[in-house]
Amino acid sequence: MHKAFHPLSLHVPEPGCRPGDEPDFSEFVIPRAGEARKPAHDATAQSMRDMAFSIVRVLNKEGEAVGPWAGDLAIDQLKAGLRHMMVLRAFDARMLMAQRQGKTSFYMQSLGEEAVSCAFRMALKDGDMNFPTYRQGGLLIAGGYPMEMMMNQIYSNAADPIKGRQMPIMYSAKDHGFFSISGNLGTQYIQAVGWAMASAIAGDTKIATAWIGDGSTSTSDFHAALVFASTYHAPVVLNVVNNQWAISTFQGMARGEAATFAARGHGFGIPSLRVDGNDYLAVHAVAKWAADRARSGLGPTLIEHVTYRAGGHSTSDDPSSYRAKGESSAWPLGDPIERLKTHLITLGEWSTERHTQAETEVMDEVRAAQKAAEANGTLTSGKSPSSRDIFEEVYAEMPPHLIKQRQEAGY
Amino acid sequence: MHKAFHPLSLHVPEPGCRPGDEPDFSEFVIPRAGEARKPAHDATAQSMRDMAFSIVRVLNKEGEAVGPWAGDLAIDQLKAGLRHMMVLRAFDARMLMAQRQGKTSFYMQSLGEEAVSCAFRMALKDGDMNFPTYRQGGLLIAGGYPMEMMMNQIYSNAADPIKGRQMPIMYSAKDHGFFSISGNLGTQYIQAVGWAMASAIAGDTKIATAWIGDGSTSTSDFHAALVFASTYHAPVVLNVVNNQWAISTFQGMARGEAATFAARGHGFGIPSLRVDGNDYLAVHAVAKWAADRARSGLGPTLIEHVTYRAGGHSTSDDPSSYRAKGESSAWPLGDPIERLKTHLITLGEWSTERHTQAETEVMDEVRAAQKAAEANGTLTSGKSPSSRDIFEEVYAEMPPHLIKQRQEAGY
Amino acid sequence: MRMTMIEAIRNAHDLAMGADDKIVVFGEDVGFFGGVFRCTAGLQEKYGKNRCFDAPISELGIVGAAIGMASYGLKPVVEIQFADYVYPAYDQIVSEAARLRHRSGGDFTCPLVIRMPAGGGIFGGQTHSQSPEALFTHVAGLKTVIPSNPRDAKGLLLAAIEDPDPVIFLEPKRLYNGPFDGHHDQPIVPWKKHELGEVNEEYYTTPLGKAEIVRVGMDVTILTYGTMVHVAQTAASEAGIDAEIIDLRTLVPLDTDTIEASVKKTGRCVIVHEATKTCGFGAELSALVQSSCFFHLEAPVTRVTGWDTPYPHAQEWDYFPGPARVAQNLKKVMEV
Amino acid sequence: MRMTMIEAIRNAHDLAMGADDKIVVFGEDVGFFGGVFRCTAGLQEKYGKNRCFDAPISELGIVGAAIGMASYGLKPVVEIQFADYVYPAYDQIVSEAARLRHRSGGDFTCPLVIRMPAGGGIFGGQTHSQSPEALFTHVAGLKTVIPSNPRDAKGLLLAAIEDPDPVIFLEPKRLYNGPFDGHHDQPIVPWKKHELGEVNEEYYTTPLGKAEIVRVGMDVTILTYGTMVHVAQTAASEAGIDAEIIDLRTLVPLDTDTIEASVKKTGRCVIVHEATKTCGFGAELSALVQSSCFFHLEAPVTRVTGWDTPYPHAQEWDYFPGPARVAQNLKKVMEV
Ligand SMILES: Cc1ncc(C[n+]2csc(CCOP(=O)(O)OP(=O)(O)O)c2C)c(N)n1
Ligand SMILES: Cc1ncc(C[n+]2csc(CCOP(=O)(O)OP(=O)(O)O)c2C)c(N)n1
Ligand SMILES: [Mg+2]
Ligand SMILES: [Mg+2]
Repeated sequence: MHKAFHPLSLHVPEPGCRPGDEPDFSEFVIPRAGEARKPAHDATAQSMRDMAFSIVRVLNKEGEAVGPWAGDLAIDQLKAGLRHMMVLRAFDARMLMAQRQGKTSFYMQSLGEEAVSCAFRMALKDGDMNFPTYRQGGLLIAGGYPMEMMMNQIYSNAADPIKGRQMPIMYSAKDHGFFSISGNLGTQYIQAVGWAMASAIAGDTKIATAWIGDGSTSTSDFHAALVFASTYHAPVVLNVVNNQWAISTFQGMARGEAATFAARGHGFGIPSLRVDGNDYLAVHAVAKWAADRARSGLGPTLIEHVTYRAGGHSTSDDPSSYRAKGESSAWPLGDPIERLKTHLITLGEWSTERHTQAETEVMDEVRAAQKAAEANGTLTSGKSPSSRDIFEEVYAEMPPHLIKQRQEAGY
Repeated sequence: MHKAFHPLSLHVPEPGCRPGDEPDFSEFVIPRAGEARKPAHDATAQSMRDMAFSIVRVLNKEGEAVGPWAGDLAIDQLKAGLRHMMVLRAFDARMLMAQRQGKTSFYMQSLGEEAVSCAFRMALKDGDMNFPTYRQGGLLIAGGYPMEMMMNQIYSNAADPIKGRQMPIMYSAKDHGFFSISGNLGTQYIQAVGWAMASAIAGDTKIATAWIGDGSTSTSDFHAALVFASTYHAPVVLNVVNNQWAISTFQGMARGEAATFAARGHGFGIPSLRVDGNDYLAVHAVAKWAADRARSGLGPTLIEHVTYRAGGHSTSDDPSSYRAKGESSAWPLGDPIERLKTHLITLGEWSTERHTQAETEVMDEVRAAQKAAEANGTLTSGKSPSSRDIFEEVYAEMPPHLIKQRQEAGY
Repeated sequence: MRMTMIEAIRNAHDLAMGADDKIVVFGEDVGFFGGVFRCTAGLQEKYGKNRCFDAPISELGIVGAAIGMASYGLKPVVEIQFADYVYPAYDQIVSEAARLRHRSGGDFTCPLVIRMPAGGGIFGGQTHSQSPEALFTHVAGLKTVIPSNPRDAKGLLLAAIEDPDPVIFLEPKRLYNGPFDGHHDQPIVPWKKHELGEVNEEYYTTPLGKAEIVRVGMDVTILTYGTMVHVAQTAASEAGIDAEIIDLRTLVPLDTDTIEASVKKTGRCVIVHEATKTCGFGAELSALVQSSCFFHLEAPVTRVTGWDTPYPHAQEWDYFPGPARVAQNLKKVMEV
Repeated sequence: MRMTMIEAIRNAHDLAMGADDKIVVFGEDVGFFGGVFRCTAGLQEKYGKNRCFDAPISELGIVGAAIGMASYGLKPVVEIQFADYVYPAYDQIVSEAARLRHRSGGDFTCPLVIRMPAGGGIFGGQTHSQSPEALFTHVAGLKTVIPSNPRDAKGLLLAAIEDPDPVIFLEPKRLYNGPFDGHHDQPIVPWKKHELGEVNEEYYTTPLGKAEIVRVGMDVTILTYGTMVHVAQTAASEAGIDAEIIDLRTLVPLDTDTIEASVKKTGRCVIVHEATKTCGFGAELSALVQSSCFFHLEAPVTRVTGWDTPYPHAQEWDYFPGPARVAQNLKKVMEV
């Protein structure tokens, strides 16, 4: 009665190209800038379903801002945005070098993804809380957090606000709306939802943002966050930064080569959309739209930022062993800084010369911060946090057994 | 620039009715029987998206089997199906009473959901493996597993195949394709996917089925299962039994009152559909369709079985304290046994008299099994498993420290 | 007023919520239904759905969301339906709640209480009987509390709620209704008829980190907590041994002073707990006692515990370290 | 042939997979990339994507799927990228893998190896440095193994793979390239220049449950495992103390005979591990030793461990129990 079945076999997703192959993004469908519609704030997930399969893009090839998502930002804001991204890139470059020079143990850069965190930050208000991963340093830079403080943390020096306790880039800056970064992937996602629920319980007007990488959407915390956000209509923006790669595995490993990360929201009735993560204007517009939704009591939004991790995963890996050479330059959404720069030039508000000059200024600024930070020490020389600090703040008050251990340790 | 925002507030889902309210299912949209189309086996998730929002139904009000999902089963199979459900219901009734009589510690029945497990089992082949929850005893009954063995387990008696180690209804029957039930909700879901992956790795033709309740879709294991099933195209059927209630919380608590449980599959590109869980023919047809997909190497399918938990959650709770009186009888999809009975009568293959007679036969059969089982003891009297058994099978070979502890225990 | 342990816990919630609107209570079935053990009954009605509500079946989600709420400035008190189901939340507890204050240099904190019914004695088999305290006491940054009677349950819970750090609050479910002493074939005395069921209706706290000597004795010190406090008392009486019994109440931070003073006095020490033996909290107690009281010990420190096996259903009373097993070990220790 | 510990582990995988096609290897980045520590490099190329493959970032998924595979009849050997990330899988390990054989009456079994790099010494801060062994040794149904050199790593891993039950296999990542002795300011000797880097290329197993005496001595017994085996050796030499050092290799089941014989001989016992002290595996060792060797002990059993705090980044060497701290405790114990 039953037909005969063939032996089964396991499907294991593999990226289109690996070292030695020619990079090929021809199957990556990129809608034209300006094409995506802008739904009303109270649109249902169902009514804007298509937007999880499209990409909101504002800047076209010519550098013009087009379509319904354009037009939010004044020239000064655009210039500030360009500056933030340039600072972040310069900061990354210097810190990468500092790590190579042995001044700290480790570093992770945001290269190629600068627009995502820098533009998003400008759509938030003071008091909102971000629950970031290690690749959203732009939230701090664009939010005006002192670079020197970031470096103090990276150097684990005597002025490190977290007292040398965590690895580099695991910042914490409550006053700047930046939650303490965890080394455990995903955990912050549901915490962000909890924070947002608390804001709602307290009758506050603040919102939370959650951040996660494409690879990390596989974690359990991602699911819990979607469940809780949808059940309690939490005022939270759920961001997935799809930079195409986890460490050595491509985004198809987490995505199952089907649907999109944004589409994960649909099963929960969460309005979801994708945005060109290398388009400062698009990210900002989408972020503002989602933040307004949350603030208006309309609940969560899921945003997939489509971008590309142009650098290595961290200073601990060499991407050339698992990625095709030239894949980064073949990436079809371009470079976020170049694109915003071109836009400003197109608008007649910027020039190559001013850009070069800005680069110098930015680098000087970063260098000055670095100098100031290094006066507080680096991981390997100069002033450092106290060894007593190991025992402090494990609890609010040190319990007897820790007092004893600290004495035993001789501090 | 920003408009003023009102204080936020927390949304907490609540069921439409609670004790004292009039049961009301008027907002529950029920498509007509026969209406749902039957996609090709290799249909994509995208192409059959609507089916996660509709309900596959075969039996209409008149008891006729209609539409493209009808027609699979011969009269004998229908009669066998009716018998299985009647046995399961009688079994439940007897065991519930046995628990009340103090013959065991606990019981959980499948009342109202008999079609789901009974019909599904008939779409599987020997060698396939089910990863059930505690409400799929029908997989065993319909699979021909001896009732007496189930009762031995429920009684934790001397013939209990799992040696008194687990609470009642935590069966394990490998030879009957029934994975050891866990008390921890959800864990079996990803294990089923792993088993299916193993079958694919081994080049086997067997498939796995995973079972989970509506409430338990919130667990982390549910997400992991969807991720792994979609990534590796595992030959597994992922079942969600939406019986409207977790313990005291309604399905909207896990679902966020939006989309459907079936729609959770879409974010993973998994073909997903809903079926009338009280319609034996519909469940069987959908199960067969999904099982064939898996066996043909087309990967996972997600099935939401829409049904109703007509009894209490377990013997430990009294549903009248959290559910409206009469909700069960107001449930619009009816009773699975009544519906199949009516169908057979409509076909001229059954009658009220034969049904009553069958009820007597079934009850005799169950009683006989119970008598046989009780000869092996109950939890509180007669023969019982050995106390030595506590120490056995913790490991394949008893390590020295357990030998020592067993000696200390005096066994 | 006489209360069961359930009523005492409910009363503690009520007083805390009344005093501080930052306190929110949630978990599976804790809202409308009031919890499967009824520990939160009435709270939703009194304080509203914003302050006491049901949660989806995700222990990870419950604890993860609570951490976020705590970092916002609320004080969540969450219920895990059974301690056996806490493991899905284990990562959030050990990697996040326990280390947030330390890792952020005090920038963020995590005042949070995680309540859960624990322990055996109710024919719950392997998934409704576990005593996982040692899995928390090993983790720096957590406090772990286990009351043994209604009076302490209330005071300790209120102290836990006031505490600025995450507290694991294990409730011996076998004690919810009365002081079970391990004689499962005898009816229990309900708390209403027991002096420790006498609970002051006012707000009070019982400090964390302070043990209580529940029976003064000269011959041997019994270190125990939770249900075993009652089992140990019965065992000592039945064995006719002049045991000093210490109810630890808080495992971290531990009241080492009280322990040391007692063992130095008696020269003998027996540790009793329900959890599996290997690496149980008894191991830590034994290590501490032999180190701090080495020259006073007249016999090896002895542990009476659950066996190193899963908790069985039918053989519950062969697994559970009841009064006979405790008494036998007390006698053995006295013979050295 | 001289091998690093990484090469020895890779070699063990290779031999096992060659001998038995039921063995499948997977985890995050273990396929194409060969693992972030390269322990599985080359396996995918040699055995195909069906036998060695990458997994999504879900430790729960990895272990949960592996349990399903094991119950089917395969033998999964999975990698958790860092032991610090095992907690999302904790429920699947303790509630499922550990109890499946027992709870199903032997109907289903769970032959499964869960490998993970553990321990500190690489400036990994609190999320790349943990030693969570005690969280597994407390759980009945699991075996826990920690090698201290390439020769044992290979033999123990092959024994773990042959074992019919779930085995937690902790790899001290600081030993991957050489026998780190805690002198972080000195270059390490690579395994290629160390005799324990000498690894037989053939298939061999090192039995689980057997400790090794790595240094014979008369004055004090040091019980240790993993990285601390090397630290302890250096500490003993530097302190000039005639210590007998036991590399436990397997924590559960434990080689109590070897431990007992040694402590009865020396009369003193120092336990050394990296993990936090409270309820660490040292607590169990201390409890066992004082109970079995009570009348032979001349000094309290002493534990030298990581502090009861999160593992810090900058202050790594103040946290890590290095040779100076071990030596100081050895001297103290000798003075009693
Ligand atoms: C729970 C957990 N598992 C594994 C790791 C190791 N790990 C660190 S980063 C990373 C890849 C993350 O990829 P993705 O989420 O895409 O973020 P991206 O680095 O691309 O920003 C992995 C596997 C971890 N930190 N935590
Ligand atoms: C991890 C875990 N959390 C909580 C529980 C307690 N519990 C047992 S059944 C249940 C409700 C399950 O509801 P659902 O998934 O809808 O299944 P149903 O009982 O309706 O078949 C709960 C909360 C558990 N067994 N495991
Ligand atoms: Mg990524
Ligand atoms: Mg249900």
